[in-house]
Formats: sequence, structure tokens, C-alpha cells
Amino acid sequence: MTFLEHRRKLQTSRPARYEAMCEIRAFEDRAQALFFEGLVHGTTHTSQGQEAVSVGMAVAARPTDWVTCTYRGHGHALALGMDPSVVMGEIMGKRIGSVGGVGGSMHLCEVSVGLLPTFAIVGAGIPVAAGAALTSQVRGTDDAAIALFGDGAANIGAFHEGLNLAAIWKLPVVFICENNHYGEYSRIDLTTPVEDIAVRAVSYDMPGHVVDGQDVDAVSEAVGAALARARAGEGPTLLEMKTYRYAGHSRADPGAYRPEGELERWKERDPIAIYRTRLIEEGELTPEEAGDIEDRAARRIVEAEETAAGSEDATVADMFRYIYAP
Amino acid sequence: MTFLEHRRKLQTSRPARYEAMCEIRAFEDRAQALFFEGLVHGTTHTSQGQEAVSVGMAVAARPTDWVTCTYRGHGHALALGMDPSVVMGEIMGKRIGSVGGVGGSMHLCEVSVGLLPTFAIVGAGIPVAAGAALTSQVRGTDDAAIALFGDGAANIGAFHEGLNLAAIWKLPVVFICENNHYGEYSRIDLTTPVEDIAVRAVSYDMPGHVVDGQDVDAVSEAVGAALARARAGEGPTLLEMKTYRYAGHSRADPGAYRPEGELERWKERDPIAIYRTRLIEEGELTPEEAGDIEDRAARRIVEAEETAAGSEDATVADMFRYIYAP
Amino acid sequence: MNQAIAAALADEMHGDPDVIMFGEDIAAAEGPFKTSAGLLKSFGPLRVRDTPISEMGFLGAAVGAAATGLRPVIEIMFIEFIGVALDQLVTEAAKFHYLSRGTITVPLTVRGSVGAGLGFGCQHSQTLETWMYGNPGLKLAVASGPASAYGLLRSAIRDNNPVVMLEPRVLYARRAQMETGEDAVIPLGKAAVAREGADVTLVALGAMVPNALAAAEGAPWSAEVIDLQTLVPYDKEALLESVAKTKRLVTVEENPLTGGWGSEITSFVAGEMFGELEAPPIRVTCPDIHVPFGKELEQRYLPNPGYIAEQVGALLETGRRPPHWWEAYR
Amino acid sequence: MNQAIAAALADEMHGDPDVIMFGEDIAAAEGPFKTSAGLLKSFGPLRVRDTPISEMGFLGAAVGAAATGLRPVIEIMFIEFIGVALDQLVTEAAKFHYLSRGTITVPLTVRGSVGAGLGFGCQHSQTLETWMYGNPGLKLAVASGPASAYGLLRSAIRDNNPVVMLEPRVLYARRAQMETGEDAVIPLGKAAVAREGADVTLVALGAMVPNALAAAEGAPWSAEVIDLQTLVPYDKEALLESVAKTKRLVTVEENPLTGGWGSEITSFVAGEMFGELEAPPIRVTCPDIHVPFGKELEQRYLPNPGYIAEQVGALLETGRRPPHWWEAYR
Ligand SMILES: Cc1ncc(C[n+]2csc(CCOP(=O)(O)OP(=O)(O)O)c2C)c(N)n1
Ligand SMILES: Cc1ncc(C[n+]2csc(CCOP(=O)(O)OP(=O)(O)O)c2C)c(N)n1
Ligand SMILES: [Mg+2]
Ligand SMILES: [Mg+2]
Repeated sequence: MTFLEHRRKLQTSRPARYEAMCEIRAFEDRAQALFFEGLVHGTTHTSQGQEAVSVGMAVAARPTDWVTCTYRGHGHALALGMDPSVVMGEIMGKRIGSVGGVGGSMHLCEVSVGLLPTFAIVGAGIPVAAGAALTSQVRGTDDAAIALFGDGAANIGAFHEGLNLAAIWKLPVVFICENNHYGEYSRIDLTTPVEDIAVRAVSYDMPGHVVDGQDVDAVSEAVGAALARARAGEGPTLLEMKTYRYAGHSRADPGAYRPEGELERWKERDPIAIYRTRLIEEGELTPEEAGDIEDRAARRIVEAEETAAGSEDATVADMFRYIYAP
Repeated sequence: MTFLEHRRKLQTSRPARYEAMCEIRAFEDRAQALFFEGLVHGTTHTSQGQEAVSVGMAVAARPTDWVTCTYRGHGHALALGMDPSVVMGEIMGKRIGSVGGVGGSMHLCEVSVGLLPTFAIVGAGIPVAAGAALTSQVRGTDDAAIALFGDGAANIGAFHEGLNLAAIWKLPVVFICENNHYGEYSRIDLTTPVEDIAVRAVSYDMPGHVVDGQDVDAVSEAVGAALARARAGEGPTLLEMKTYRYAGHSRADPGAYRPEGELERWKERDPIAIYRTRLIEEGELTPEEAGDIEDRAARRIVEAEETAAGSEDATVADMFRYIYAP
Repeated sequence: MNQAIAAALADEMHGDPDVIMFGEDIAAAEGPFKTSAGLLKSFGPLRVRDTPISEMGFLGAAVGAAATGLRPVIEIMFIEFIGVALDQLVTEAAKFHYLSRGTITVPLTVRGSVGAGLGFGCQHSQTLETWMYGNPGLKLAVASGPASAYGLLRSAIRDNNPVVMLEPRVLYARRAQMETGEDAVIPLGKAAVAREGADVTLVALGAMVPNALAAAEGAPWSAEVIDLQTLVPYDKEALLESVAKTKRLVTVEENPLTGGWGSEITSFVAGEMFGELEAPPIRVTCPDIHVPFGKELEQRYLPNPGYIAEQVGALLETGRRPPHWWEAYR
Repeated sequence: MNQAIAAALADEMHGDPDVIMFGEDIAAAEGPFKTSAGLLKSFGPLRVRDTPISEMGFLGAAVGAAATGLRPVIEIMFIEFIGVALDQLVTEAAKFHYLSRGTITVPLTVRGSVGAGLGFGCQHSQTLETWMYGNPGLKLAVASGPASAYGLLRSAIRDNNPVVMLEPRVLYARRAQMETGEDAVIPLGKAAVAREGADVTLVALGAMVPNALAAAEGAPWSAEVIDLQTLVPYDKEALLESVAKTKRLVTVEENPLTGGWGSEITSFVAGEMFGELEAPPIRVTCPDIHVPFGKELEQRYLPNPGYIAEQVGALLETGRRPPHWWEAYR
């Protein structure tokens, strides 16, 4: 399946969205396991629990829109249509990896799906997305840009400067804050004096909305509306997706700082389970079909891992490539 | 008059406030003239029109509070009680200058009046003031800190980060935005999507108020209330002073970008004229007394200039002092 | 030189609709140093924009615009201000090509005014090449006058990498008859021999090029003066060729001594030409202090032609490193 | 080494109530590298604080707190993050003493983890001393193991200037028997002779100190290994003394070649000891590329003991600069 077919399917088929979320979950579980088993070097940041944001965003975005996201980017990359073996390959330091294996888990990129190099510096992708939107504005196209970032990132200067610039220039960009309630080991209320990041839109005379980040349809609808606004020349929007990450912040973190029961409560609102129930209730899937989808997604990740694991390692010569453009 | 006497007088005597504003005006007019006449090297940023903010702030602040401000700092320094010959001396590169003449117009400092080194980098003084407030909080004193900055500074990351940190730590600090409607040559509406900077307080769950910056009593009252709140442990406040600078941004700027009539309209709300009328109406001054005050203030600036001009230049050896503390 | 810069910008903007420009007060006000005179009028507000005071925000936006097809030129009014935005330049822009497996280029030009001499005080008078020259993926050029500003800036804009272009503020008012157009374009990575000579090679950048030339004029020794033009990547061949002839190297630099780029140049040559030099490679720099305010102090702080000549003369005479003038003040 | 750091922090906090500490996840979580284990419990939330993700904000707050009487120690989790906050350190903190005529001091310590070797990729693996070492008013020290981390950090906290203290991340897990207490304090500005030797002086910092020592062990030549400890100000006397004895200098540095601190050290010694050296001063460094991900690539990128020994051996044998290993890849 080409990424264009994938994106078209996401747009037209709700079961395809379900499948995309299952695929991300399977990928992230496996990525985490690889690190725990010590099979992979370095660190990783997984996104189990946040799949609806990735997929809902990818449903709404056009393939020609530009997206910036963070080190917690596997889900977004897969949702946008990157091949899982390419993401896995990058994590494993393989030449088929999205950056040729010299970047690692925090550094994905795929121009064809619209993904700019993912950012390992908190907040840095926010003004960069505004800049991608500037390109559309200058060229007079109606492509837009999307910046994905965390709740913690809403406290850094680049957030403020990026939103302000986008607002004053009326740039076609959608700012999506994935509020998973933690920045590393710190709960948001220890670092952020407001409950909803969305209220900060007021500072830029920009619409700001809180969205249920566990509901892929709600996400795609909100992002779709904001993108439509952007394409119509009405400027940027701030969307806050309320969500939760099931895993710790990164490889090294078991998440022990979370109050008892919090994880369990959020798991009751698991985006994949919610959607499964909904699709079955609304007659779009039978339980058997859902089971098939889950199996297929799981299999694809197993295959992707095999493909990646069996492929060539990045070489010393690869380190020297692409330092300067010709 | 020691600076403590000066501050006590400001607190208890409205004519003293009038005199302080007259003194700043006379100082700034003279500073500007010195640059135009080419008698001084470098650049300067004067504050004619904004005197009520400086004096109102100094009325409300305690001598043990800390203040950060910008390159447009002569007025604040004088209001806080710095000797005009010391400010003039710094502008002229004299050893009696507040920084020994090696800093220049943008760099004043006087620990005894609570003035930290003034900032030539936009926004930089904002988190620094939060840090000064942290000292009070850690030591359990009820001193507070004040950060003065411009409307343009409200768009830079340090503003956002400084206010957020102060809010989450409930630091005893008052953020005073002097909205003189321009950042260099750009009117605020070209760079800032909101009319009132004060609304940005919402992003930090902090009180935010718009204040008439041309009314010294209104300024002192608003700053006083915010300081009381800070000292009581209730956290920071954002105050926006609506004001105007009569001169261009700096030595080199005639202010040609201003719409016709704007300067004249603001001059009708001149803070010194307003206060003169009020004090006379309320029977606190006769016109003769007001005239005496104006003469005295003017004379003091003439004398300060003579003192400064007649004093020793900073020397080459002075350049090498105070690079590292012992 | 400010007119040469405006001309280079206009010429590139005429030639390529993807070239856009933004910064603080560069559009309506035509730049605090009038380096964008006429551009708003010629190219309109879509391509020439004033920004809020937010270097991180607009530098970041330039990175995004460059990565997606435009060729932005942005202005950092005084180079110190990049201290609030370095991340976007060094950690993002310079690494994007690498982090995209070569699929993305960042043809971004960051212009910044630099240097002492105009009484702006210690937070507005540095050159700060040293913040940027140890970072792979970036290029860095420095103008030494109207012709080099024009020629280097045009190359910087055309280059497919992020290029920092530093403009010594004292030179903005410098006027000179000069060519414009294609023939006046100066390639990045190439030094220029500003003056030929036999006894010693003086290597300078920016505002120190005219000072080095002035020092060489009428001196009893014959100095070859090299305008490095591009610091990253610097022209190793030109350096080795000149020093092979003169056997002596002096760098002339507007920076504190410690950690300045002169250390790289002297270290490189000392490593390559060991045993072939007739004197130690030396660095003529500013002292390790902040830039002082005050006309005389600032002039004393900077390596002026007289001091450069003194240092070179002493080196030639003694074959040893002459003392820095400031050793007396320590 | 992380325990040594926590111990140094605790000892200084016990000794001086003005010492406070803040940074991202350093209080409740005790630091991502466990360098503040136990501190929140011992000293309470007034003195040990978690911050929002806002390096500019909290570094700036530390400057303000230091200027008004406290002795803050802040943590920049990975030194790259100072790219969003350099202004506060270099343009403000380092200049405050000067800009207050000496009436204000800024006894601020900025701790940052640095370096490659743990697979964090090119935005989390640099050392970046070069951003900070050319700026008067700052000091800069680098830990090379538990004892030096402890000893230098205590001095950094006591120093009345802003001090950057860099901690190589690969060393955090290093364990060693060591002294604590007053006798274990290491003064800033002094190098340590980590190993005596006669034929060549190896000058290293941070994680390269163990590598240089390993290269020296069992080599057929006798190397003196100097742990510079403090890069700003660096110990000129110690360098000259050692090289006067060995006549040969090799710097071992975890940085790209161009613009690294090795250029300063080699340039300085080449200038002072011209004619007395028996080989060119050389720099053993990383190549001018980004830090790669991948265990093997990262190890190849770094100067490992084998490569250091090779370079030193070749220098001693030929008296010329040996080629860098990466010249084959260019
Ligand atoms: C400028 C900067 N500061 C600190 C970090 C270290 N860091 C990496 S992720 C992270 C937490 C970010 O939290 P949030 O924005 O909520 O995103 P999440 O990880 O929850 O997706 C921190 C502090 C960084 N990468 N960049
Ligand atoms: C970080 C930074 N960017 C740009 C500048 C250049 N600059 C100096 S003053 C100024 C305008 C500031 O406007 P505002 O904050 O409204 O203060 P005002 O000058 O009106 O008092 C600018 C852009 C600077 N000093 N620092
Ligand atoms: Mg989060
Ligand atoms: Mg203003």
C-alpha cells in the first residue's frame, strides 16, 4: 500500500482508522520491548494511549500538508503513512531507517508523507511549522502545516513566539498540544498554572479548543475544522487534545510518580477500545472483523521488525553523508 | 538628599512626585540634546512621556525591593533615587557614572536603590526579576521584585517563561509592561495580535490589569496593590501601563513612522501637565510653587551635567576591572 | 556597505521568487541600518516582512520556510540576540539535511550585524563567530567592505545550507565604487588575497581586514593580507600557500583572545607546517574582557593598525611572540 | 559519578543555606540521571525545586537569585538545551559583575550533562564547550570522574562567578572509592597531572581523560596525561611546565575538530614554545560531523584509546601530524 492509498483509506474508512491505531499500539509495544530486552541502543519515547491523536490528525491532514512533531513521533509517522519497517529500522540503526539509521528513535523524517525531521528539543517544532505554513502563504497554495507538541512544551518560549508569529501573519497552521498530563516525570499541575492549555490561545487572539484526545473521530473533526480555517486564510488555531501516555516518559522510566489508579482510569478510556466498541455498535465492524484487523496489524509489525532486523546496519561512511548539501 | 529621603518624600508628598517627573523630563531632554549635538558617543533611549510610570512605580516600591528594567532606564533610575550626575556620568563615559563609565546609556545599576543592571536585551530582565523574588521567598522576607519592560517585549519567549515560572512558584513579583505602543519603529498592532497585553495574564492564571500610565497616582496605586499581593504570598501580577514615548526609539530615530496627530493627541495627556493641573485643583500646589519646582528640577539637571562633564573619564585600566569577582 | 547589502538582496530577490526576507523593522523602516532600503517597495509585504521581537520564533519560521522550499533571509539586528535563538540555527537548521537523509535542504541566510566601535556597550558590540563556527552543517561568512558584503551575501542566499553572514556595523557607512551583478559574486569557502607580500601573512576577517591592510601599508616589512571571507569552511589551501611563501602567520581578530577563531587558524597552520615556520604563529586580538563603552576605550580595545603593525614588527624582529598590550593591566 | 555529584550538592547545601537548586525533574524524581538523589528529602521544596520546561526562564531566575544573594545551582539536562537560554548565561550573568561596577556578584552554577556514547542521537550528545569558552566573565569546568565531579562542583558552587560545570553522561554510572569533605575540594583553574610521563603531554577534558589514560597505559612511549579540569580559565603554567619537559603536545577532545578547545591549547603552546617543540602540537578529536546514532558508529566517532595511541605513536615516530582517521571518508 502506498502512503497515498493509506491516507485515502484513513479518510474514507473508519475501520482503516481502527487498524491504524492498532498498528501504532503494536509498534510501540514492540519498540518498548526491544529496549527493555536491551536489543536496541539509546532511548525511545512511546505513545501508547495517544493513538487517536496521531490517527485523527492524519485523517484530517492532506498529504501535501507539512507536519512537525517530537521525539515521541513513531505514532504520527506511522499514521501519516511511513512504513513501519522504516521506523523500526531507524530505531535499530539500520540503513533502511527513515534517516538511514544515523538518527535513532527521536529522529524520523519522511518528506513524501509531509513529516519534517522530528524534534528532540522541546518546542522547537512549533515555529518551524509556522515557517512551513509561511511557504504556503507566500506561494499562494492552500496547503497547511500542523505542529504537534506536548503539554510541557506549552511552557517554553518557542511556543509563545511561534503562536504569536502565526497569529500576526495569519499563517495556515494548526497547533496541536497533546496534553498527556506529564512532562517527563512532572505532572502538568506542578509546572503549569492553568488547567487547559487551550486558554492560552487568548493571548494570540486565536481560537483555542479542548478536544477529547481519546476519540479519533473527535480529533479528526477538530483538526479538519482548524485546517479548513487555515486554508481559507483565517489563520491559526490551537487545539488541546486531552490524552494520556501509558508508558513512562522514555525507556528508563517506569512511571512510578503517577498517583495510584490514574493509569487504570485512563485505560478505561482507551482510544482503541472506545473505537472498537463504537464501530461494532454502529455496525461498521463485527467482532470477528475487528479481531482480524488486530491480527493483521500485529503481523505487520512482526514483519516490519523482521525486515528491519534482517537489513544492513548503517556504516561508518554513512556518518559522513549529508553534513552539507551540495 | 539621600535616596532614602527621596523615596520617603515620594511616598508622602504628591508635590515630590511632581518634582520627580519634572526632573526626569529635564534629564531626558538634556540627554537627547547631548546626543543630537554629538557630544556623546553611542546611542540612548529616552522616556519623555512615560515619567508617571517611573515615578508611580518608585512611590509604591520599597527601597529593599529589587527592580529590573531596560535600556530605556534613565527615568526609572532617577525615580528610584539615583543621583542624576551618576546617570549622566555613565552616559558620558565618566568614572562617576553608575557603572564607572564603561557601560554607557543602556547600562545603569545601583544596588542601594534596588536597581539591578539594566538590560539591553529585550525581555531578559523578566525572568531575572522572578529570580530576585525567589530570593525573598527562600529567605522568608517580604521584599518583592518588579520587572519593567515594553510592549514589544511581551512577544518574546522570556516573557512567557518568566511569567509562567513566577505564577507556578507564586513568586512575589510585579510585571509592569510599559505599553508605549511601539517596539522600535513598529506599532504594536503590527506585531501583537491582542490590543491589551494585560489579557496575557490569563495564560498564567495571574491577575492582569490595564492602568492609565499617564496618571502617576493610578500607577502608584496599581503597583502598590500588586506589591501588597506579592508580599502577602499571593503571587505575581501583570500590570499594563498605557503610555507613549514622545521621542523616537533611540538617538537615530526621528519617529517618522507615527501617524499624523498621534504624538499631539498623547501630549494632551502629558503626565506632568495632568498632575500639575490636578495638584493645583486639589490645592496641593499653587502655580508659583509648581513653577519653583520646575525650575529646581531643571537646575538640578544642569548641575548634574556640569558635575558629570567636569569629572574624570573612565580609563583604560577601568576596562579590566570587574571581569571576574574575587 | 549598507547599500551594497540592499543591492545584493534586491538582485537575489529579482532573480528568484523564493527569496523572502524578514526581521525586526526591516520592511517599513528599511532596517535599523538601512540594509533593506527599497525592498518592501519593490517586492511587497508578502516577501518583505517585519516581525515581532521574537528571534526564536522568526528564526524557527525561517528554518521551516527554508525546509519547505523558500530561501529566507533573516536579519538578527545585533548578533548578540541570537543568544535567545541559537537552538534553531545550530541544533535544528544545521542538522536538518543530515536528519532527513539529504531529502531536505535548508537554504537559509541569517544576517547579523557585529562588532565594536560605535559605542553600543558590551551587549551590542561583539562578533561572536565563536558561538557558531564549531558546528558542522553551518557555513559562516564575514563581510569586510561593500564589495565583499555584496558578493558573499549573494552566494549565501544561493547556498543550499544555512549560512550566517556577519556584517561589521562600523562598515555600514563605508562607501566604495564597486561592481554588482554576476561577476561580483564571491564564492563561499574561498579567501581573497587583499594584498600581496613576502615576509608575513596576516589573516583577517570583517572589520579587521581594513585594519590589517592599513597596518601593512608603509610598513618596513612586506605583508600578505588575506581576507578569509568565509570562516566555515575556511580556505586551507590559500592559507598554506601564503604561509609557505612568507613563513610567518599573524591572525588579526576582533574577539577576546581566548577561544577566538584565530586559535583554529594558528593551530591548523602550526600543525601542518611544523618546522617550516620562521616565527611562532601569533594572534592579534582584543583582550579577554567585555567591550567597553566610550570612544577611546573602545578604540583601545580593538586591534588598531598601529598595534597590529607593532606586533608584526616585533615578531619579525625577535622571532618570538610579542607581549599583548594588556599584559601591563593584569 | 552521579552519587559523587549528589554528595557534593548535599555537602554544599548543608554548609550554606543560600545554596538552592532547581531544574527539570530534579526534585521529586531526583534528576533524570539521579544526580540529586535525596536532596528534596533533606532540604525541602523551598530549596530543591522542579521547574517548567523553560530553560530561559529558570536560568534567568537563577541569575536574578544569584545577583540578590542566593547561590543557585541549576541543571540543564542535556547541554544542547542551553541553545534556548544562552543569552541569560553569557550576555547577562557573565556581564553582571562588570555592569554593576563590581557591586553585584553572580555565584551561579550551571550543571549540564554532555557527550556521546549512550545512543541519544545528534541533538543530545554534544559537549559544546565551544559555545561558552570564549566569553569573559564565565568559568567552565568539566568532570572526568567521580572525584573530580565532586571536587570541582563544590568549588563551582563556592565561586562568586557564574560557573558552567559539564558532566559527561557516560561517566555517571562510573563508581570509585573516593574521599569527600574539604580535602576533596578541587580549586578551579588548576589542571591535574593524571599520569606522569616524559615523551609527550596529552591534554584531555571530561570523558577523554579516562580514554587518554587508557591510551597511555602500556604504550611503548611515556605519556604525561593532564586533566585540564577547568577550561576557563585554563592552567597555562601546568601546560607549559609539562610540555617543557616532554616537548610534545597532543590534545584529546570530544568535539568536532574545527573550532574545538584543542585549537586554543595548541595555539597557545605553539606560540609560547616555538622552537622548543620536537613535533607539531596536534589535536585528536571527532570528525567535523554530527554525532551519529548507533553503538558502533558512536564509538567510531569518539576518540577511543586505540586511536589516541595510534595518533600519538605516529607523531612520535614521524614528527609530523598523522592523518585523521576520517580523511579516508572525505
Ligand atoms: C528545550 C528542552 N528542554 C528539556 C528537554 C528534555 N525533555 C525531553 S521530553 C521532555 C518532556 C516534554 O513533555 P511534553 O511536552 O509534555 O511532551 P511529552 O513527552 O509528554 O510527549 C523534556 C523535559 C528537551 N528535550 N528540550
Ligand atoms: C532580543 C532582542 N531583540 C531585539 C532587540 C533590539 N531592540 C532593542 S529595543 C527594541 C524595541 C523594544 O520595544 P519595547 O519592548 O516596546 O520597549 P520600548 O523600546 O518601547 O521601551 C528592539 C527590537 C534587543 N535589544 N533584544
Ligand atoms: Mg506531556
Ligand atoms: Mg514599546
